[in-house]
Amino acid sequence: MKYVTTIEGKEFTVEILDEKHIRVNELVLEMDFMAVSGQPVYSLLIDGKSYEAYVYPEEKDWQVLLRGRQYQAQVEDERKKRLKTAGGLSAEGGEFHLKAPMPGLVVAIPVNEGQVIQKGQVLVILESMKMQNELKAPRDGTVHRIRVKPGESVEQRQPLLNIL
Amino acid sequence: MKYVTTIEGKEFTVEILDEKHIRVNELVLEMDFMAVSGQPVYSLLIDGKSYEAYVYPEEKDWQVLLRGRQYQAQVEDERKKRLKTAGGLSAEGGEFHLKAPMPGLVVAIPVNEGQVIQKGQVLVILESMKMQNELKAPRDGTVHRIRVKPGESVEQRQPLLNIL
Amino acid sequence: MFKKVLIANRGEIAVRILRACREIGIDTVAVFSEADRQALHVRLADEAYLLGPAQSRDSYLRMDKLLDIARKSGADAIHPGYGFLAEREDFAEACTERGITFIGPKASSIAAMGDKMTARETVRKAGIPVVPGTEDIGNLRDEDLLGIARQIGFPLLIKATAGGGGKGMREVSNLDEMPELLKSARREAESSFGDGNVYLEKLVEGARHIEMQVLADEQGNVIHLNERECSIQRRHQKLVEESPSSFLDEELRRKMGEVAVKAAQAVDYVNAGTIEFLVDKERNFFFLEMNTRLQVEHPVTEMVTGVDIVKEQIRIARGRPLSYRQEDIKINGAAIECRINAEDPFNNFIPSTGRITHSLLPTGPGVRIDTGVYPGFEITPFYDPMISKLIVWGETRAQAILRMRRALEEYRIVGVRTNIPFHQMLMDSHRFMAGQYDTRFVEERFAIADESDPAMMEIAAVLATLAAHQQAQRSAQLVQRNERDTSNWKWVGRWERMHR
Amino acid sequence: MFKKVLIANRGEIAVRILRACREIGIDTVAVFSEADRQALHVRLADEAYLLGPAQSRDSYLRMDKLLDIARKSGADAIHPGYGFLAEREDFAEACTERGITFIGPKASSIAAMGDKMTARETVRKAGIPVVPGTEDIGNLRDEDLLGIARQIGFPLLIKATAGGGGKGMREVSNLDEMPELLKSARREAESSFGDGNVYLEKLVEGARHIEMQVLADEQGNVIHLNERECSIQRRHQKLVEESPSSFLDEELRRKMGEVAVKAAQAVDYVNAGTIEFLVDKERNFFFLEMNTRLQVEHPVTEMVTGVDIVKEQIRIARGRPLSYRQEDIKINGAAIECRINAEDPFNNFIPSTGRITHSLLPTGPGVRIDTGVYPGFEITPFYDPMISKLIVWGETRAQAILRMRRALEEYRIVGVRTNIPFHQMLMDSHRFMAGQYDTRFVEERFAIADESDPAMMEIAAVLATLAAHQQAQRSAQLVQRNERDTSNWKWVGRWERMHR
Repeated sequence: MKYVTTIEGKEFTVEILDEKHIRVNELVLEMDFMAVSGQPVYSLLIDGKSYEAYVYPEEKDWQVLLRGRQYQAQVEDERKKRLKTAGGLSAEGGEFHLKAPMPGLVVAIPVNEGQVIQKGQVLVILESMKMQNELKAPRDGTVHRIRVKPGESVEQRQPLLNIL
Repeated sequence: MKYVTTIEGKEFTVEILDEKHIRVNELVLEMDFMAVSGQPVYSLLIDGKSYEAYVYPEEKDWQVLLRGRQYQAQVEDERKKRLKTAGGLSAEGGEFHLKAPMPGLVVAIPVNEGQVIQKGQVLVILESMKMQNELKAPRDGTVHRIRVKPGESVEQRQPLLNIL
Repeated sequence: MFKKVLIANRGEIAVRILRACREIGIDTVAVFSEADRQALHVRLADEAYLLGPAQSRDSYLRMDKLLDIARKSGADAIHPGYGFLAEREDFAEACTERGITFIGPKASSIAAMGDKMTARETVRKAGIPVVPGTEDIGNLRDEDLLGIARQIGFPLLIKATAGGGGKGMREVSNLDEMPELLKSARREAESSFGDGNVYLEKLVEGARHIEMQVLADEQGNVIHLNERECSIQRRHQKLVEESPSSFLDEELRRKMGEVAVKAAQAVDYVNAGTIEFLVDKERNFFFLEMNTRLQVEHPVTEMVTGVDIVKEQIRIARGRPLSYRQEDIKINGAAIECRINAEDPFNNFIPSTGRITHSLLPTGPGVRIDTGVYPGFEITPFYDPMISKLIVWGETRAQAILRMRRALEEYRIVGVRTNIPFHQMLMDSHRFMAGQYDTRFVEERFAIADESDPAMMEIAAVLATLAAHQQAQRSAQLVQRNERDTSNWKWVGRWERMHR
Repeated sequence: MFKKVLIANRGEIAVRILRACREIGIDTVAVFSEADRQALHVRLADEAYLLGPAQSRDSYLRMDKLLDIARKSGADAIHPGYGFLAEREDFAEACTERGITFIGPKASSIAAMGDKMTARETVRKAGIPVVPGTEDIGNLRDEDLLGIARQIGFPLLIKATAGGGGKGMREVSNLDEMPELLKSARREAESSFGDGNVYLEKLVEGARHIEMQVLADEQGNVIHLNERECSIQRRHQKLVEESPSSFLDEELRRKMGEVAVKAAQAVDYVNAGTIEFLVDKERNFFFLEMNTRLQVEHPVTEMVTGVDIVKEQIRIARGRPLSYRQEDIKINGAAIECRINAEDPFNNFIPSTGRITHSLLPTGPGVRIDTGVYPGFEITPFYDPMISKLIVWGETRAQAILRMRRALEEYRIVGVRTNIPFHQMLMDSHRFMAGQYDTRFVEERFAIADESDPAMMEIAAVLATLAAHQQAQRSAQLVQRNERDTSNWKWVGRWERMHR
């Protein structure tokens, strides 16, 4: 199996040769990969080096927490990716759904529907764990639809608003 | 449900009234019982007192490790126990099967078939974890059948010999 | 002399207090909300009673229920921990009225220090320097505060009169933004303390937050256990604490210790307390406030002095004299504490909730962990997001930092996001290592690094690919199995074997 | 000065050494057998290489493979830990030949102390008292030993010449039983050390086993870190160690320390080592043997002296002088270590194997745990049954005992049986508390109590009943579900939800 894995815009071609060998960017490496104690904590020995990481899927990506850093990886079957690229499909853009990262109380929504917003701008203030948490825009855009009101209690992952 | 539970020869009548109440030896007690983190570790609150114990079935009994002591409990449905006692059946006696408590190497078998043995007498010496472990008779009896030979490697729970 | 202590708290501090009681041979009574039935303090206590629903106001803040449980269980003392009812003089008062020993200061000392404005006035009169700010006492209206603000000058801080722990605190850089910030500060103060009253304080720039631990007995002996450096903060919440502070020399330490003892004496203080100071670049120090209770960060002091502060609290509450004189207190080595919170350092430190499915604690030489959670426990949104306190000791500050790095690297928590990566980067930061930081360091001059090591990125890519590949293969197998239409029973058996 | 250390060991001690390296900033290379792929030392190391099959002789005892991995990985130093190859002079020699620093004494010192008979002769000549016993050197036949035994008198001990850790040791009470015991001692010595040679030593009755930790650098400085009391043993295996020993006064401590330093100097010793003594009722002390390596129980010394012995070992191996002079070494408080083994104290201490499905570590003030296992790890029959070392510190011995009780009570290990109940009963025993014990105490005067508290028995009965009831109800539900013939897919979903 051959995969193309993208982290921070950089592509890595990883081919699984057999249980103990992979090819990364044309280099064959000996490796040993296993989950530890039935958890998404993986021990990887690769050419003698020992790594341990917490690897788990989130939405369509894979999150890797390795030595104090968090990486967001897109793993794609190389064949499918080739087809997709050939067809001119874009994986970027589209609507962004702001969801509540935790249950809490909506304290304020300092934006309005239709408002043009910038990356980093505060969209919702949510009170949880006795703290006021500012939920910010991950990119520039326009506030499309606000689905909650100040004073409303929300559940974890409940949609709060959309950005176009 | 009414149970008769026996520990060290002493019988306790435990009736489960509902999810929060039991009757023990005619006394109704408020209680809260739950497994902790999906393990056979149970937290029991009973009339305010907090207990935690490791409770697990072994053979036909229940083992309870509570505050540094190990209890072996026989739990029986009161109705069935009554029937059994009425029918004159005995739960005691019978054959005892000595099984290997861990994988290892049989070093010596200082008894012979047909030999009369006493409680505490060494039946088998098993080497494991670099130590020689003496497996002793749990009660008086006669060695019935020896199933292994010195020098033989045995698996965990493999029958070693029987006592009648 | 009391024999059974009700611990009116939850989480790591309830466990900490329970341990001290057990090591002295005192029975413990835990209390819990519906969300905390499986919490560690319930599991470890001798007795445990339900308080009520998860929300603090329905459980851990219910004085009536706590006193009722104390009566029912025969507890003759109450330890309030920190937070919740720890600094409520009416609670201390109510305990005393019922003949229950309150393990803490007298109600009158709590009152004198609890109202932060009164406290400022009290210590100022005792000749202790305070940060310039509001000098009146009582409930001030927004109009008054706006007037006072002009006199103090900007930047300044709005602080909750009943405050503590950064709740209801706001920084104000100019008059225009002040009304809105007053509103939100009052709202947060109201929801945290049931008291929306606030006061103002000049913001001392480039200052360090350094506090002195004091112990006082009923015989009138007051000593201090030296300082804790608490300048590593985010949103006025302490994240890392150290003892000793690399910023103090012996002379300044002695002076601040003397002033701390004087401040405690000014309110006739008994039991453990902490005097918080701001220390400016020129090493001038100003009284900020006194916390009339055990602090979250007390373990760093315990590790360098060898004094068990909670045991000493109990001893004092039993009417015994202090076990130590001032000259017995020595600083041995250096200790650092990192507060491990369930929050996402890569996403604006948003709190993270969920079940901790797996965890591996760092252990070994010089490492202490205080925690109220364990694998299988759920971090709920009802209480503060602290998972544990990781405290290390080293012969020197440098060795303590190296040990903290080692411990953070070993620490695994699966199920919620944690600020461990933040602490790792902080311990790697040259300014932290050099001791060059003030209370604004984290927010203004420290960033979660953006550029990744390309070699590590490749390893991360390999890990993600292998995990994805394994998952894809497993689901393929699952489909195949299903197609064979295996009976349910066989299925269960197989599933059990797989997950054994 | 070396930069990468290969740790030729497994389990808790491999993790301990790895931590020291990491805190100094030295890269680590772990090695593992097929049974240890998921072991903690492999997870935490910078590099890890497979040695071979599970059996020690095919993995951790393979010098050739270890040296090969050192070459391949570029490790320029090897730490042997304890056990396995730690006291094999040929291994130290082979490292030196290949330009790899052996973190330990010179091969000649290992040889001089490794053969226990030679060691006795060496120190005797240096004027150090030894336990009466075999005085010849070389391989003695059973006939010779039987003759010597008559001269020494009974009871006596058969000990392995290459010995350590109680392996190949037998107690003999009369001549008749001696041939059989010689046979089994030789067999165990052969299988443990590859050397079946044994010697005899008079059994000093009512004696205590007290050892002195020494540190020696290449510059010729030798100091001692005071004593460890190790009399709590079972089958010549240490179970509990303390520092300081309540049996010594300052005078005897100083004398034994001086003798220990002299013994180390007699073999030109460098690095960390331990001189074991027997101390009889009249406080006469006799040299037993020297362990030319790190001891299992080194943490109790670390906790009372503040010295990190493993870091000091590395420092010495790097050619640096000791960081301490004798007068820097002070005893601060008291420390106790309990060895937590996978064995069943209610069934003749038979080793227990299996997967640790759950564990809760005691943490908090004054508690240290050194371990190589974690939940999910399997205890196999291939290696020793130690799960962890639980070490506590207290301001006094009494406080340390109380803290140890608290820690033992908190400790949960599910999946294998452990000797925690044994330690609990020991900590409750009046003789242990009073410090009145010798090396025979556990076997002769201590028993796992037989009588149960009737109230606890009732609680146990309730717990067993409730667990049995719950299980009965669950299987009833399972049958009902099956009868409804739910499809496999729904089944899996439900099963997953149930087990989340």
